[in-house]
Amino acid sequence: MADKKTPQLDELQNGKWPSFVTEIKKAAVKNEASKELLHLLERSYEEKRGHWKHGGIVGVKGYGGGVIGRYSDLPEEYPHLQAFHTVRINAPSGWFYSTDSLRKICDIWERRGSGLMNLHGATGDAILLGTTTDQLQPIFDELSEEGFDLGGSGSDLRSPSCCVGPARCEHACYDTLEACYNITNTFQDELHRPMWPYKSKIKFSGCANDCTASIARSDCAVIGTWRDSLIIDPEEVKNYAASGMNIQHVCEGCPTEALKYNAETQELSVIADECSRCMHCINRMPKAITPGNDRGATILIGGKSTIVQSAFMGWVIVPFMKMEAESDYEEFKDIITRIWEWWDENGKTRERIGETIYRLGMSKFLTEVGLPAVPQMVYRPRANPYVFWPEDEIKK
Amino acid sequence: MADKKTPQLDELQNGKWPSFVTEIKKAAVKNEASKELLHLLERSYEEKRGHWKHGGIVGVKGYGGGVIGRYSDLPEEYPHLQAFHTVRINAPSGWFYSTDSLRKICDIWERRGSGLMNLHGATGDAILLGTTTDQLQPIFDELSEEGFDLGGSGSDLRSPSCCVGPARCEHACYDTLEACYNITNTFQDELHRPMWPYKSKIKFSGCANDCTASIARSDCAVIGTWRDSLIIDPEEVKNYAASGMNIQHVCEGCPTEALKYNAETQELSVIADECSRCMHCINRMPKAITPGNDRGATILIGGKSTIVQSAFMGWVIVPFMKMEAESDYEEFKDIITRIWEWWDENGKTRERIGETIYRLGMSKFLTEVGLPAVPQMVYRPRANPYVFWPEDEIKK
Amino acid sequence: MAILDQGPLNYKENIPPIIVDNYGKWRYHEIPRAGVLKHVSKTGAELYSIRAGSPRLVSLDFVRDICKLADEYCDGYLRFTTRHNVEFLVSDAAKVEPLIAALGAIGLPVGGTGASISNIVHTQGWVHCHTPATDASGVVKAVMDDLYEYFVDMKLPAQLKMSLACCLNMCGAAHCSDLAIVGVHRTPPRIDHDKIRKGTEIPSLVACCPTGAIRPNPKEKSVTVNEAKCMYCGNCYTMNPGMEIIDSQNDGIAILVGGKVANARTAPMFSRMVIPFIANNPPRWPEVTEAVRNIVETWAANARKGEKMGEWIERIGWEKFFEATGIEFSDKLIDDFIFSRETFRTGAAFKYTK
Amino acid sequence: MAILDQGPLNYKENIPPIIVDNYGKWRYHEIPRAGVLKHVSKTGAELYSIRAGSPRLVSLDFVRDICKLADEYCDGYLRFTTRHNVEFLVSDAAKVEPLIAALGAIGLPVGGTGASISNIVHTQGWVHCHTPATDASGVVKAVMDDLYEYFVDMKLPAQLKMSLACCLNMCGAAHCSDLAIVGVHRTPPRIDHDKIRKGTEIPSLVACCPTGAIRPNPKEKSVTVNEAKCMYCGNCYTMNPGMEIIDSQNDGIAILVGGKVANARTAPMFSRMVIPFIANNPPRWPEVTEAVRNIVETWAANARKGEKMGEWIERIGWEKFFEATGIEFSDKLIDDFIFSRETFRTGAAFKYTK
Ligand code: SRM
Ligand code: SRM
Ligand code: SRM
Ligand code: SRM
Ligand code: SF4
Ligand code: SF4
Ligand code: SF4
Ligand code: SF4
Ligand code: SF4
Ligand code: SF4
Ligand code: SF4
Ligand code: SF4
Repeated sequence: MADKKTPQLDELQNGKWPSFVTEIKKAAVKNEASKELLHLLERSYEEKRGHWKHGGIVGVKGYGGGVIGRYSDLPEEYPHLQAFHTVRINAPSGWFYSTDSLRKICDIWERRGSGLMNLHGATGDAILLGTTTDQLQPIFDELSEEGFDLGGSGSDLRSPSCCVGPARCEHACYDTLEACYNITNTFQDELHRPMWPYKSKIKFSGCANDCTASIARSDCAVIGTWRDSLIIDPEEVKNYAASGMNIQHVCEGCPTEALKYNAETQELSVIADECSRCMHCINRMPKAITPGNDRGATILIGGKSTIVQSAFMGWVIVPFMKMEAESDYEEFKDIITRIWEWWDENGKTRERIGETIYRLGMSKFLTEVGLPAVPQMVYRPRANPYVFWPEDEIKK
Repeated sequence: MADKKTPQLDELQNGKWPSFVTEIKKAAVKNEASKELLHLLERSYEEKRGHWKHGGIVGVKGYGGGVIGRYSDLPEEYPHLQAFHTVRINAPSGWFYSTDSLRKICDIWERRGSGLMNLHGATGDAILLGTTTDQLQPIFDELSEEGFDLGGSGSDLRSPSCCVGPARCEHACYDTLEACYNITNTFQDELHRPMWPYKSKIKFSGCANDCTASIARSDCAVIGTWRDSLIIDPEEVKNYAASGMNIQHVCEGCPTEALKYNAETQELSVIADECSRCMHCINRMPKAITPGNDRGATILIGGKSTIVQSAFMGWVIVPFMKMEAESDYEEFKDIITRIWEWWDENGKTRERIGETIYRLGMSKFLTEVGLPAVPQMVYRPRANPYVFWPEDEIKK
Repeated sequence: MAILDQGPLNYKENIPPIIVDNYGKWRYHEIPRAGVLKHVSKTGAELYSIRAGSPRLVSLDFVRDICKLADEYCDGYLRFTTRHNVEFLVSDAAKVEPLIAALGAIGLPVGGTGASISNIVHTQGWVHCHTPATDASGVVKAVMDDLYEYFVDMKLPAQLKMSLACCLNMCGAAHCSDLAIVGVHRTPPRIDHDKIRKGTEIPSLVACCPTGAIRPNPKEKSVTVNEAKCMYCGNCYTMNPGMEIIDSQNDGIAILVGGKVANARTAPMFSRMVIPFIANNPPRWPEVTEAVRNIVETWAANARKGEKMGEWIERIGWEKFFEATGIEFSDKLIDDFIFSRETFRTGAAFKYTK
Repeated sequence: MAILDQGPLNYKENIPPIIVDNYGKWRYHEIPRAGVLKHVSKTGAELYSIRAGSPRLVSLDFVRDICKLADEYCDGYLRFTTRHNVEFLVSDAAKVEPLIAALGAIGLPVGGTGASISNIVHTQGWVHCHTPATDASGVVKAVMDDLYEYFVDMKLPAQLKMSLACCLNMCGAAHCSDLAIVGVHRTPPRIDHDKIRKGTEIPSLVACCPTGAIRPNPKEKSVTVNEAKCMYCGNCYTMNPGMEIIDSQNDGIAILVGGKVANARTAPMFSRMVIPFIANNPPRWPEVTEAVRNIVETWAANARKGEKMGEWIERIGWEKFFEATGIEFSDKLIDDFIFSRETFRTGAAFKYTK
């Protein structure tokens, strides 16, 4: 393609924030498709509309997902963009990479794709952005050779992801990286071979700060918590007080009034039974307050974005479960498998699990999946009296 | 009917709370139907079920409502209960009666009915409980002669009601009794001749304490409020302080943090702009705090109980309107008439106005009824991006 | 012939002189004792309102009795409250105690003001309605007998407003009460095809079901009910007597708590179900009175001064309400209707319970 | 042939030695300056994480550049955050400043920690997707240029998490963000009957519409759209390319605010729409950047320390948010979808606004 002017995109090379236009231009130097992308994008900026068509079904052997097919609607003018598919690589837990690993991806992508990528996609995959249909299998073969595997796409399990957790965070209540790795490995079939009503996502956050936004962005959120009391170090409380921290103010932020400070004695105490483990006080005073010793996770189900029935946030279905030993993982896998099976049986096409439960009712879901109903599952009980009574509780 | 035993009901004559059984027995002395009622009710207590059938269409000339038809399902055994209709008398504003007025009702009812009544029904009517079909017209004629009129029933305007308001309450922000009387009189046609998709109720409360429960129990709630600042009497604040009241505690209950107390100077102040006029502080310190001078009412729409789409509470559609002069009432009548017309056109059978608005959308309702959208109407804006765009805001 | 559309009696002709004189001029009130409100006017006038409990379902004798008292003590006027109590408006302080004594003599308790339990707003029940799942007046009598001490005294943390509705139509407006007693059916309607064939508009009957459980049955020229979808609301029975919903074996009572309507401090709230079913046990419904007393007393023992039932529960968390009262939680209490989603706990912060 | 189902790289082989040694042993952290986290381990080890902003859509050169820095300063390891920033894990305090300088040299800003604006989670836009109503990277670049000072500094009341999604599919998960920029279509799909006739399962296409706007059109062997019912969600277009939803004249951006996901202090909240539409105005979308800055700075000027956007708004009331920002309220912001009822103000307590 001949060099054309791209005045609008050029403007986006100004300013202090690193520019994606500069990135496309760097790729364009070495790659014809990237060069065409630059011009196609300039055209989109002029016309205020995208120029991509629906993806057809493209993929790699043995998998149903992992690739998003993409075709330009102006193939004559942008021949290198006629097909411009993306490949999703399942990223390592916590998005930790050795530079070796990253360079291996680069080398393959340099030879076989546009040279552009997203680090990372919103679900957490490393996205190789733009290649042709014939390159898909070789790319996968070579990636595979180097130990990489593809991520999810279509109506399958999407690549699970996790927060940095114990690798770098003092708040982690379980090993998010290991849980994510272990569980992802178990569900490789679900991840690579779409077979459900719709997509399903899992995200692992080490504590209620929820740094993966799991409650909003995953059908199944695994959020770290503890079962005993948070732990207060009286010496560090005094240090904070000495440093001028307004500890009373920290207590005022406690949503349950569980945290009490005695300014005279500089003693901080907690009513463990009242604490909801919201993380607020721990966030404010990490040297003095830490999660309890009996740690595990809360499981929430149903999170997703807007399409179709409105955005949903996940809701509690298991208030606490241990997340340490292999047997704990097994228990989790057992629960989530039952849930998927129930959804597979009851869900409509393009209906996320949260929507299916909403449509059919939580109590049906709980009964059929075999989870006990507990008050922690709801903010408050029903306001209507429309209870369904099972036949066996009725007099004949 | 022969005297039978009523051991279950007799038991309900024990205990300190006044007994309805005693009342039925008193009526039974003079009236055969009441006597049968006693026995039919005893039978219900034995069988744990009611013995009334659906009401047929009964009524008085010129009206479609005001009477609830009722028939026993055991007419052979309880011949005086074969027909046992109730007559609803529209009660005076605030349920004030001269004993003369009450006695007039009694005299008519003694001659023409069971002698039992409800003072009052849950909507607010004086209910004459149980008479035969042939008595309905004479009862109405005689009541009418004495200045009484019937209340609503069926798909019409139900008898509006109001709190005691300025008659006996220092909080009243408008004249609930006069508003109720005036507006009820204007809508006599709507009250007596069912013509809507379903029933519609109006209740008038003089302030946000909402002593008529209007937000829950009426399709249109008119709740007194003010537009300027509440008024604080500094002397009375000091008196309260002297009496040992914990004024700081009153301030802590203020939901908007608008109320501030300086314990040193014993000065209480309000940030008028922040006050939501919830009534809390006024309730606690009625001698020292009163509603502002520029008084009026908030109009809410949509309240109702459970059947069918769940219980609804009314929501704000007019944050503030004056409620003093005849012209203010006119404005209210104009608005509620437009609302009824809209509902009449758009509502399905047995759909309350709140359900119709929920089904069709608030913005359609507001536009078509001609009310400006203001943020006071919602707790918070929409969480979904599913906006409908009118054609004239779209480029062609 | 009756005069049509003359409207209700004019309130102006039904208020006593002291109210005529002080209309809109009230300055403040005090509650000198339970059941007595003292309102002081800007004119200096003092009004004592004596609130007496009423069974609401009353005889002519009752009405004439209270009229007699009103003539004697209140210039011939009285009023009723939004909760069906009777209020005697006394302009002379000296008459207060004698009136209370006279009320006692005819068996009427004085109370229901301030931090007390007032009369229970209620409905018809077996006395007059065709759809009740329980009686109204009988349950009210049993509960008020049991909680009498809280009517005649003001020893609760705040006012407690109870309602009773004998079926899901909820004429008692139980949906926003501190404590609501609601009659519930628990079995699908039994169809009487003969009755339905008589002039039923089948499409309307089908359309009236909120869960879509009713389907046309062309063979019978009637309808069928998908029993698994029915949640016994009784709407079809209201529409059509051929959909018999009453089932004496399985009808009974549910308890809801925590609703309110006043805007003071917190916004109005719906009542929420905490006990899905208690069997009818007339004449005194002991399981109901016990459940109600347990909830009331647990609240009374734990709430802060001025904290209504719902405010207390929202502060401690509903999970703790179940722990504190010992009431069993079950999936029946989890919403599965239209607005269910808003009740699900979409957060990882909650309290554990035993 | 590729090995199937081998799963992602093992994280254990991709974490630097300092993390191997201190895995699960971290004791606390401090933020010595914007963009630098200092984590201290029980072992006494100190780790400095340098967080650098990234355009996310990057070239191989970019990746190799950061790898070079990681080799030089971080033992050959790095990571990415949940918001697509790059984190360099430095075990030697002395290397912190030089690394920051080296990042500056390749144009990468350091920041995004604590009470700052971090990178905007975003999506494909015109670069790669078929349904966008706006671009993603371009809007993000324009907004981040404009708010750059808030990335490199920690001068806000609390963290501010922004997201951008280029259509209602909301891949940016904008629905729970402090501030969300969302591409919106505003006209019903234009039907290409030819495309639809090609192998479309008409019943599924009809069923996919959340508002029931799509009806079969047997004459055309296709469908029709009831335009009055369509709210332009684009779900039908995702299902079928024959339902063309893109409309360059009318597509644009909506702004939502006040969402959060952390449980700290307050429960997670949805973002809520405050501006229903701003026309696309590339390359810099000045009306969008201005609207965003206005909201951010109004919050910054008025919120208490530690108070997130949504917490501030909930405290002052949404009506006051509109007053404070000067943003116009309109009926478009009032919900009319399934859960609308829960957003209506069912109370008489509110604040007035000018
Ligand atoms: C690449 C990515 C955006 C990005 O730039 O990062 C993306 C891109 C697309 N998403 Fe997404 N989604 C991406 C993360 C998300 C997220 C965020 C998340 O996972 O945390 C969401 C919101 C969370 C959720 O799952 O609800 C998301 C919600 C959707 C939806 C709506 C789903 C819903 O139930 O509401 C669709 C529509 C669909 O699936 O048909 C969708 C569909 C799409 C499609 C496949 C468009 C389509 O219908 O064919 C997009 C392909 C773009 C392209 O050509 O490259 N994408 N999508 C993200 C995946 C990269 C990765 O694997 O890491
Ligand atoms: C008498 C009364 C109960 C009482 O003992 O006080 C009553 C009695 C009946 N109500 Fe009611 N309702 C009464 C106040 C209420 C209230 C309370 C209120 O008005 O504050 C409500 C709840 C508020 C509301 O309007 O939603 C109420 C909600 C219903 C409903 C459900 C309406 C809904 O949309 O949810 C029905 C069902 C219907 O109309 O078909 C209903 C239907 C009935 C019927 C007519 C039963 C029927 O379907 O035929 C009852 C006749 C009983 C009888 O035979 O005497 N009644 N009804 C109340 C009217 C007396 C009066 O005029 O003063
Ligand atoms: C007489 C009556 C109005 C009427 O026109 O009949 C009335 C009268 C008064 N109410 Fe009320 N309220 C009356 C029903 C209500 C209701 C509705 C109901 O009971 O169904 C409510 C709403 C309750 C709710 O939120 O569910 C109600 C919520 C209030 C409140 C708010 C209490 C709160 O803190 O939430 C106050 C303020 C207070 O008590 O300090 C109040 C205050 C008052 C005052 C003090 C007003 C005044 O200054 O005169 C009156 C005496 C209260 C007392 O009994 O202690 N009134 N009041 C009603 C008496 C019913 C009864 O017989 O018990
Ligand atoms: C690196 C990262 C996790 C990861 O695996 O990548 C992370 C890391 C930390 N988070 Fe986070 N959070 C990260 C995304 C999030 C998210 C999700 C998001 O941004 O989409 C949230 C939820 C935000 C929300 O509620 O909408 C999040 C909510 C928090 C909170 C809760 C803040 C609050 O008061 O509401 C804390 C506690 C705090 O900051 O005191 C926290 C605290 C922390 C700490 C201090 C934890 C620790 O002790 O190491 C880390 C440094 C925070 C900082 O940047 O100041 N992190 N954190 C993510 C950085 C993203 C970025 O590049 O900016
Ligand atoms: S979610 Fe908790 S454990 Fe995970 S990174 Fe955030 S603060 Fe740390
Ligand atoms: S974790 Fe949250 S709820 Fe628990 S004591 Fe700390 S601030 Fe309070
Ligand atoms: S609603 Fe207000 S004005 Fe009316 S009686 Fe109650 S407190 Fe008084
Ligand atoms: S009326 Fe309510 S909001 Fe206003 S100052 Fe008093 S307590 Fe606060
Ligand atoms: S609640 Fe039901 S049973 Fe009771 S009076 Fe109302 S309609 Fe009749
Ligand atoms: S009782 Fe209610 S849910 Fe059951 S069939 Fe009748 S209308 Fe439908
Ligand atoms: S938000 Fe919409 S347009 Fe943007 S990437 Fe996702 S599906 Fe495509
Ligand atoms: S855009 Fe959405 S609402 Fe409109 S027709 Fe398509 S699916 Fe239906």
